[in-house]
Amino acid sequence: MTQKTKAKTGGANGWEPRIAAFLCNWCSYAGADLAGVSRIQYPPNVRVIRVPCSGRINPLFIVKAIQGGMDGVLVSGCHPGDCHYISGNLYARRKFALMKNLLEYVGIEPERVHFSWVSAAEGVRFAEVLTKVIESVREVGPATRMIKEFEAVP
Amino acid sequence: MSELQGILRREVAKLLEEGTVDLFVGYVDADLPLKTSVRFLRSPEEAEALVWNASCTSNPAALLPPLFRRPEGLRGEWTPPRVGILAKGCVSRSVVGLINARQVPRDSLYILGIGCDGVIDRHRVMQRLGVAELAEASVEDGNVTVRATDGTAQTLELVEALYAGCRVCRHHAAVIADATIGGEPAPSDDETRYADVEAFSERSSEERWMAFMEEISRCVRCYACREACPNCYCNECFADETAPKWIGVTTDPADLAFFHIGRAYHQAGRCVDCGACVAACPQGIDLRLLNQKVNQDVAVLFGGEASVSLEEPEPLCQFAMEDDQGFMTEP
Amino acid sequence: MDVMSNPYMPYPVRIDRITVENDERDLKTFRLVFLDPEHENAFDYAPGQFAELSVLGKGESPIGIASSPTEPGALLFTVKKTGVVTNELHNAREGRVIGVRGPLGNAFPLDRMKGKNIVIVGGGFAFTTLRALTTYLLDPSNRKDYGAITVIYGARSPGELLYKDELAAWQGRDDLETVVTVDKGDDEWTGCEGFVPAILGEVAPSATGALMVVCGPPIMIKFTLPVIEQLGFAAADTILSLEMRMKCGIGKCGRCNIGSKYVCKDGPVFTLAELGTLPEEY
Amino acid sequence: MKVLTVAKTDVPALLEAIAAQRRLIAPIEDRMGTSFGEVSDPAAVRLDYRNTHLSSKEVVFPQCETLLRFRDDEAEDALSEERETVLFGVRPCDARALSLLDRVFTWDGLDDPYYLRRRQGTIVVALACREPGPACFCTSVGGAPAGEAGADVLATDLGDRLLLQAVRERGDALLEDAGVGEAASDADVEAAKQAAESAEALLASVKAPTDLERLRATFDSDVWSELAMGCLGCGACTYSCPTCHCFDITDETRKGVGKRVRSWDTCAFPLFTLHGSGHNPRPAKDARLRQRILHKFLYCPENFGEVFCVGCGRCISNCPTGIDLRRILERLEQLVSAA
Repeated sequence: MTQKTKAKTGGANGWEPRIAAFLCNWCSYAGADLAGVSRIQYPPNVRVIRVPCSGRINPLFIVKAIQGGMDGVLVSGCHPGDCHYISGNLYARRKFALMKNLLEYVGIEPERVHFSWVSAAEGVRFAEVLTKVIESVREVGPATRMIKEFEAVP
Repeated sequence: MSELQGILRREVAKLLEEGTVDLFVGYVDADLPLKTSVRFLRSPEEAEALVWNASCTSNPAALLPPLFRRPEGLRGEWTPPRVGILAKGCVSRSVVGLINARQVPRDSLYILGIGCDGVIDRHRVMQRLGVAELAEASVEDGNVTVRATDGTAQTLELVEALYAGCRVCRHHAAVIADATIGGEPAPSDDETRYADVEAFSERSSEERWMAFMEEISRCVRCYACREACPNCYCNECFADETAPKWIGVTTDPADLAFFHIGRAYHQAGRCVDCGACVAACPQGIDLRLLNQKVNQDVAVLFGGEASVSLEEPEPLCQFAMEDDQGFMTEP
Repeated sequence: MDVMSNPYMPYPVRIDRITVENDERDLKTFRLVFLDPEHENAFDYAPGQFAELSVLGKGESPIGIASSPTEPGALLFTVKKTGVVTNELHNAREGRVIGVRGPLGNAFPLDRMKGKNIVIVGGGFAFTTLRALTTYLLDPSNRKDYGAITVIYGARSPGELLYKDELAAWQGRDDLETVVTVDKGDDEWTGCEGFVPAILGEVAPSATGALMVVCGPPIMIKFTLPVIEQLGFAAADTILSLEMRMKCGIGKCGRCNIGSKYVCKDGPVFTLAELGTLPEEY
Repeated sequence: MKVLTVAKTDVPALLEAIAAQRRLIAPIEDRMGTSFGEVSDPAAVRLDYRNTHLSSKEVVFPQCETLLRFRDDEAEDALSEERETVLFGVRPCDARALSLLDRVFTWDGLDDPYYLRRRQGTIVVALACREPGPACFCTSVGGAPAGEAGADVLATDLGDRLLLQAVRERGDALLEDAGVGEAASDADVEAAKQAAESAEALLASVKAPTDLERLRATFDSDVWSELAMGCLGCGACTYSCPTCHCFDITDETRKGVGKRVRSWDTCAFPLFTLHGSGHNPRPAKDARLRQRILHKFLYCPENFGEVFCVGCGRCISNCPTGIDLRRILERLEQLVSAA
């Protein structure tokens, strides 16, 4: 989808960022859940995808999400030392550092790609992280790089 | 060089003669300027064809994994072949990577290490000399000489003609070997290892995106880079998967970008900067610009270097509690 | 360009009815009705031919036509759920519009079959074009042109048999002999038990003045061919249908190339004698 | 048919006249040497090259081509009106390759409208070779450095001028229309003939197998696994080949809007023949290399009476591991003649 058509389908300000959030089942998803049951307000721009562990995230998911039209991606897992599978998040940390740098290097705006640690008890933190992510994506506007264009059809 | 070539031929003939290996993979002359062919030898007589020179650009380690896969449909006993490989520094590292990844068995390999002074990058020769073709070219006395259609000749110092990775190579000699021939050229202390990456990084995000897309827009999706790379041994590449379908098969810019980000990323902690992908690309895409970024990050962030030892796990197969996490988003 | 002159343009068709064929629910028969009657007229086919079923956004899949031209009004395709396109078809509902591109390939040699006894041997899910052939031969306007018809059809289990109602109807007719067998029956199964090659050997149709048509999974073909030879059928009188990966369906894209033949254009129907001249790459 | 000479200094004017009403595609220098591209500046056109590193087939058979566009369940074909195109300065091997592609795309009356629309709108001006490249072997596979197959005009570099010989009606009309140049003398035509002969003398002869019956018998030979040992299984050879024409058809879609695209594909990839069931008729790279070679040197001769190789040598110079088609052919010929 191009910037133009997006603007047309957007909200009052013309466009609202869309965020894909990959959350680990044991910590961050529970954190998001807690934010919900605690009635902590956070922006509704996020589509949550629950995964067993941040180590499960194939970094290509991030690229795919952006290519698929998401304006930003958040990956969140357990704090170091808290991984349900002991070290999944620590392997993941290396992978994410490299992917974030590579994407920035080839010119995908770094404002779109975020990683965070959120525990099951950190509902507030989850809302804060997400708010920050959305602000950051808002700064760079709708994603246009990596998006496939289609000609007009019947 | 020719003396070393003689030793190489004798050594390999002996290996085949004595049955130390069933097969030996090395380089033979190709009928084209500044090119060699990879050849698998079976008999001692064939060793006479082996060459060793600055045009030995391919990384024959890429051809090893299929040799150790049991032939499809075969029943009963099967013994993998014993394979000898001529290994300059980078090739030996690729072999280490393959052994570490359980793609080739150490026991079935005979690694004949050879000291390497670097190999020629044909595209670079063309660019540096401003010539459109390498119809006639040769290496003499430390110079690459290219003759044009009108008979005029141009020369370039061999060191200037080398693949960028060779000019900053730290592993001219094999990191593991069953035997070694040739000298051991000193490792480069060149600090410009990541110069291209740093120069590229200094440009704006927009400029980098444009430059990246411009560079890869030449891609024809032939996958020569992938197939020429010893690291790309996956049974099914993400680029070929249909469920999930990561990318289309077209040359749409979005497909090309995804492929090249994915390819470079999958080199993380594994690329040995051998230049095989760069030499293989029929379109002259500067794949090193991407590979080296990942290599630099692995070196800087994790202090690691891919495939230098059979004992040390590869950089992405380990972690440290204190790994950098400055990139993470804090509220 | 008109849809009828561009070989890459599918005809739009509506899924009129979906029938689940087997217990595993991975075989469904789709009854497809052309949106434009003119397209139906243009879609002039014969048993043995196939078509590309097209789901826009997913791709195309080459499927043998299970209906006979003697059943106008719709096309039948029995589709196994295996890949992206067939999965989408299996998830589709009645009423959805998809595309059909064809007819493609050659047909069973109907003219050559005239005046001959016909033995039809099928296994598993490969029975689709054999259903088309049998239905065609049984049509009142055609039946008199052909001699005795013997159909031998087998599947792994009773639940895996295609077209169960029709098989039952055929078994009740006296103008053809229908033998249905399963590898292993269940409590309710009262029919034949045994592998197709063995049953074929028992039924032992005469090769005199007869043609053999056989379609089935590779393993069945492998064990059936020796029986066919034993029964005295010449290679030139044994007719098979090949499966290959295909894309264009019109002999261009190279995918189904075997030797100098393109299965999509020169096949899928070949005699065993013809196959003998091709490299074994299928 | 017109036979003209155009002074080298007038070539830009000739190109300009041609480009006035048409798309002009010609060799232009780029980072990899010389490539075909749409010409915006006639001065940038190179006629002193040996060969381009990719072939000119892209002009009539693009790497990716939209067959149809769709929204939800409704499709329309994407056949577009093509501007008349002049492909100027292709080597005779590439021109001949177009005439071979024509055979495939019109085979048995099964016309491919997408190919034909481009091909019929393309006028080919071939440029005779004076100095063959190091991997060239056209004369060994039925071509010639000044061959006319597939060309509408044959151009020869005579030093200070180009000789332009119309060899088909379309070429004649093109030269008439361009209105640049003067009638050539017999001496010019003679000079071109001489040049062709001396170029031919420079070409090495490769002994390729021609006995189809015996070549067929190599199918089960071990020679294929021997030849394929160094093969990586990439598509560099087939994608740079001017006669390779295999393709894939895939759907690209986004929210119900999309297109059906055909893209180059190659028998070198395992996926090419992989069945949905998991069965692969050509599971190993020796079978795939054999397919590539036999398709060109056995199956096509059986179907079209012509070898589908024009001897351009691109597969040789582009092979990452230095596999040399000439050596493969010689090895096969050895085997065939020993049989």
